[in-house]
Amino acid sequence: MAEFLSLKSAVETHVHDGDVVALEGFTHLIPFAAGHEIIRQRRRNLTLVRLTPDLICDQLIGAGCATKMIFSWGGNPGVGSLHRFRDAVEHGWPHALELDEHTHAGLTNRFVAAASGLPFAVLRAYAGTDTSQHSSTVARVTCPFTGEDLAAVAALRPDVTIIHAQQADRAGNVRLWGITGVQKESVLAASRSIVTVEEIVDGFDDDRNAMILPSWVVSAIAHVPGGCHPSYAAGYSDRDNDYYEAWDDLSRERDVFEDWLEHHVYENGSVR
Amino acid sequence: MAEFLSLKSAVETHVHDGDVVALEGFTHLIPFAAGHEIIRQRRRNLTLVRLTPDLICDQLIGAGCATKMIFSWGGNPGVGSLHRFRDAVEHGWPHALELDEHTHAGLTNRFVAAASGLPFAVLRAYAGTDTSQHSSTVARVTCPFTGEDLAAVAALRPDVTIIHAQQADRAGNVRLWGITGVQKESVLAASRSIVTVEEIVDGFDDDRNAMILPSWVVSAIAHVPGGCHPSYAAGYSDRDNDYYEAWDDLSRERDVFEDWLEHHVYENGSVR
Amino acid sequence: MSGFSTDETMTIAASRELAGARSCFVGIGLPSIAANLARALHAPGLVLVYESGTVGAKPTRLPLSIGDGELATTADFVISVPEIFNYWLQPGRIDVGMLGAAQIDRFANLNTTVIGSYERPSVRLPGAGGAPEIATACPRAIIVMRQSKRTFVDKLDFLTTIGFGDGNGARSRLGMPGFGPRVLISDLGIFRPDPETFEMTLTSLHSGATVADVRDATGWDLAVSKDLVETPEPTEEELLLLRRLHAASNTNAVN
Amino acid sequence: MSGFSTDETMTIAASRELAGARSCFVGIGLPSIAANLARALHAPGLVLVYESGTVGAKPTRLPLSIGDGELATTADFVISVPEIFNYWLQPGRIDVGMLGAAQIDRFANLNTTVIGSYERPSVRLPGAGGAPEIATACPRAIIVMRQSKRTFVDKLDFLTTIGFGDGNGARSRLGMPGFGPRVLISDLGIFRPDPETFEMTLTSLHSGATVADVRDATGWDLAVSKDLVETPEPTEEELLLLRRLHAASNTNAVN
Repeated sequence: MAEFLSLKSAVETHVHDGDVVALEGFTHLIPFAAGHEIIRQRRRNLTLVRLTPDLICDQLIGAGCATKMIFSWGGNPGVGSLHRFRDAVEHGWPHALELDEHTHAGLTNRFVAAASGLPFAVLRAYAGTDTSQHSSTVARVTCPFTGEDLAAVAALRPDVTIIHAQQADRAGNVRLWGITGVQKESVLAASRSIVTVEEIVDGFDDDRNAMILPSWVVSAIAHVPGGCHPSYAAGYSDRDNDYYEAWDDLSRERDVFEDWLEHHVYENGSVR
Repeated sequence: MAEFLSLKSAVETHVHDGDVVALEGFTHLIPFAAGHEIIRQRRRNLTLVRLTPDLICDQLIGAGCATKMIFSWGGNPGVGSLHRFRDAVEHGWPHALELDEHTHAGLTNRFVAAASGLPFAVLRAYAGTDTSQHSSTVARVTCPFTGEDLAAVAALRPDVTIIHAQQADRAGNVRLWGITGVQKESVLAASRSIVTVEEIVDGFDDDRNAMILPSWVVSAIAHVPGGCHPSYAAGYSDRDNDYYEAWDDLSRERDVFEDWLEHHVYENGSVR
Repeated sequence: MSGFSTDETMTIAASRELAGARSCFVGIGLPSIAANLARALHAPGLVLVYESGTVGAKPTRLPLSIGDGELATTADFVISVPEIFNYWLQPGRIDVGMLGAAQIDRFANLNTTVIGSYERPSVRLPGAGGAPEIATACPRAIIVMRQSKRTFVDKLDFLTTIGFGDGNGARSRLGMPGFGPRVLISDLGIFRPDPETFEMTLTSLHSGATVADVRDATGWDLAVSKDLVETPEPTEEELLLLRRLHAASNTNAVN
Repeated sequence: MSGFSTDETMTIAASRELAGARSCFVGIGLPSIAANLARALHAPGLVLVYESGTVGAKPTRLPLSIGDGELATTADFVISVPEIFNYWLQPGRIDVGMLGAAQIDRFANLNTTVIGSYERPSVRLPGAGGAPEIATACPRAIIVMRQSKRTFVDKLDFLTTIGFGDGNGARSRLGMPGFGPRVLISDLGIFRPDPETFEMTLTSLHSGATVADVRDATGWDLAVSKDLVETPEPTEEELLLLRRLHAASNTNAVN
C-alpha cells in the first residue's frame, strides 16, 4: 500500500546509490521535483532510465548522479541538444556515462515485458541497424509458426520508477490523464515506485476509463504541486516552453550550469 | 473510412460464407442483433471467434451457421451449459463443430499479436496441459536472454470482427466505455469490421481516455439501439439476466430451440 | 445455530481462507460467493478482480456473470482484457486465485474441458477460461468444489489446469511461478498439499462428515493427515451474512 | 511572389508530398511544419499522429514538442506510448512517416546517433527515437533535411534507421514491410529511389539550384534522373499559410 511521505523522505527511502531509476512522463508530467531532490541528496552511480531523457536527465547527469543511462531519444525537444548529456558522452564530464540505447518502440516494449512478468518482448525493429550492435538487451527470435525473424528486447525492471500524476486519493490510489506515455508500464515494471501528485482529493471523478494506479502497486506518494515544472500537468499547468528554450544557454557551459545547480537546486528546497 | 449502413447491408457486404468471424464483447456489449442478422442471411461454414461464446454463438451454432469455433470458455455465465454448443460437439447437430480452444489469456494474446502486426505473442501458459495438445496455434519459444521456456500463440486475423458500442459520431468514429474486453484488439486484428451502435451523436464527450476506434479502422457502422440485448450497454441498458436464465430451457431441446429461431429470428427483422 | 447445508459450510470455509489476502482473482459461482462473503465478514479491503477487467469491484449483490454492470460501476477501475491478463494476473500481482472444476485429481490438477474423450465427449464442459493462468500466476490458489467419486478422480479425462502436475517439483519444471493450490475445500472437508509429495491430503473434516464418507467420495487412495482436525462450524454471523448475500442476489444459480 | 527561402521551398515541397495521404506519423521540427502546412493547404482531413500518443491532433500553432498540451487537447484521442507503437505504427496503419536526420546515405539510410565513433563521438546526437520503426512500418516514408557534404554522406558514421539498406531487395531480406522512403526533399531538390537500384536519384531541382550545386552538396557520386524537372515554385497561398503557421507559433526553432 502506498505510504504518504514528504518528497525528501520518499527519495531517502526508495532511491539508493547504484539503483536503476526510471523517471517517466512523455513531455507531459515529467517528475522534475523528484529529480532535483535526488540531486540534493547527492545520489551517485545511478542508472537513469527514460525514453526521452529531456532536461531532467540532463540535470541529473550534469550534477554527477548518473554513470549509466538507458534511453531512446536524448534531445531538448524542439530546441536542440542536451548539453550536459553531450558533455558526459563526448568529454566524460563530470564523469563517463555508459549508454544502453534503444528505439522508442524497443525501450517501450522492455517496460511492457517487465510489467507483464515476461523476460522479453517481440517487435519488428532493429534489423540491420548499428543500434542493435551496441546493446546487449536486443536479440533475435524466430516465430515458431511462420519462421519470421523478429527482434526481441529484454525486460527492464527498474529498482524504482518515479512519475508525476495529477491526483491521488486519500487511500493512495493515483489517477492521471492526458498524455500518459509509458507511466503505467514503468511503474508496474519496477520493484518500487514514487508518485508525486498535483493534488490529493477525497475521491476521483467518475471516469472509469482514466488511468488508475491502485495504492497496492505504489510505494510512496508525495504531494508536490507543480512538481513537474517546466513540464506540465494537464488540467493544472501549461508547459513552460520558455524554460526549455532558456535551458539551451543555462546548460551549455559547465560553470553556468553549476551556478544554476547551486542556486536553483542545492540552495532551494524546491525549484520552480 | 466507416460507411453507415443498415445492419442488413452491413452483414450482406462484410460477412461471407466461410469467413472467420469474431463477435466480441465481454459480457457487456455483445453484438446479438448482428448475430441474428447473420442467422437470417443463412451464412454457412463460418468460423466463429469469441473468448466467451455465450448465447450469441449458441444461437449461431444451433442455426447451422458455423462449422468451427475458436474460443476459450463456452458456458452460459452463471447459469450452466450452452446446449446448442454441446449438442454440436457431443452429437454433431446440426453438424459437427471443429474446435480450436485456448485459455482466455491465450486467445486474448492471439488478438493482441494480430492487432500489433506480429505473427505471434508470448505468454506464461499452456505448459503441461492437454489444451496445448489439441491446438495447432500454440507452440513454445525460448527467451533469447534467460533461456526460459514460454508459450507462443499464433496471431489470429479474423476476416471480419463485429462489435457493439455505445456511440458513433457522424464522421464514423466509435466510442465505447465500461467493460471493453478485447474489442479494440479484435477490431484492429481483423481485415474488416462492423460496429453496431446504440446512438449516433454529433460529437463525443470530452473524455480523452475513453476507448475510441477511429473511422479509418472501421468498415461499417449500423445504428441498432438495443442491438446487444440480452447483454447490456453501460449508460443505455441493463443486462437481461432473466433472458440468460430462460435460455437454459429455450435451448435445451432441438425443437424448442427451432421454434424460438423461427419466431424470434427468422420471422422478425429484429429481436428484443 | 443448528441447520446449515454442506454447501454453506464449504462456502464459509473458503471465505475464511481469504483472511490476510490483499486481492483475489474471482470466477463466477462458488468462488464469487466465498470472496464476497469474505469482504462482508473479515476482509473489507479485499480487492476483488474479475477477468472482465473490473478491479476492486464491491458488488452489493452476487453478480450472475463476471461482467455484470454492478461489477463495473462499483470497481476502482476497469481495464481491458489484455491488460487484466498481461499486466495484472500474469506477473503475480493478484495474491489469491479462487477456482472450481468438474474434475480434480490427487495433485489438484483440474478438468473443465470434457467428460469422456476429447474428440467425442459424453459431456462437453465450458473449457479453460482464465483458470490455467490463475493457477499458474497467483501466489496461491484456493479450489472450491463439491466432492464425489465423479469429481475427485484418479485420472482426469482432460488436464485443463495444472495444480501440482505429477507432484513435487513439477511446477518449477513447467516454469510456473506461484506456489499452486494451497487448499482444496469440498462439501465434506478441507485438503492441503503434503509438503513432500504435494498430494492433496485431508486435513480437516466438516461437521457431520467422517473419514469414511470422504474416502467413499474420493476416486483415489485418500491420504489423511495425522493431525486431522474438525472444521469449525459456521458461526451465526457467517451464516447470516451468507444468506443475506444470497437474498440480495437476483439468482441463487451456482455453476 | 518574389522572395522565399530555401527552407520554405523545402517545407512546401514536403507538404505537397502528403497529398492523398490519410494519416501521417510526425516528428518535431520540419516534419511537423510540413504536415501542419499540408492540413492547412490541401489535406484538411489528414490525421496527424505524434509518438506521444496523440492521434488526430489539430494544432492551431506549431507545437514545440511532440507532447504539447495543444496536441492532446485537439486530438481525436490520446493513447499510451505502448499502444501507439504496437497497435498503430507497427502494423502499418499510418500511411506516411515524415523523418529528418543528421546524415543520409545514397540508399536513404539515416544517422541520428553520433558523428564520429560511437565510443568517443565528436557530436553526440539524440539517437533513434521513433524513426527506425516509422521507416520500417509506414507504407511510405518522406525524408526532409537540409543538404551539404556533411549531411549527404558516402558512408554514415552510424546506421540508426534503414531506408533501403544496401539497395534492391534489402528491405525484404530484413523483413521490413513498408516500401521505404519514397522521396527525399532537401533545400536544393527532390530525390526519389531508382526503381532498379533504389539509390536516391535527383528528380527535381528547386528554383535557383543547379545540378552542380547539388553535386557539390552530395558526398557520393550523384545519380541524376534523365527526366529531371524543376520543382514548382511556392505559390502565394503556400507561402502565406506557411508564414501564418510560423507566426502563430511561440517559436521558430527548427531541429
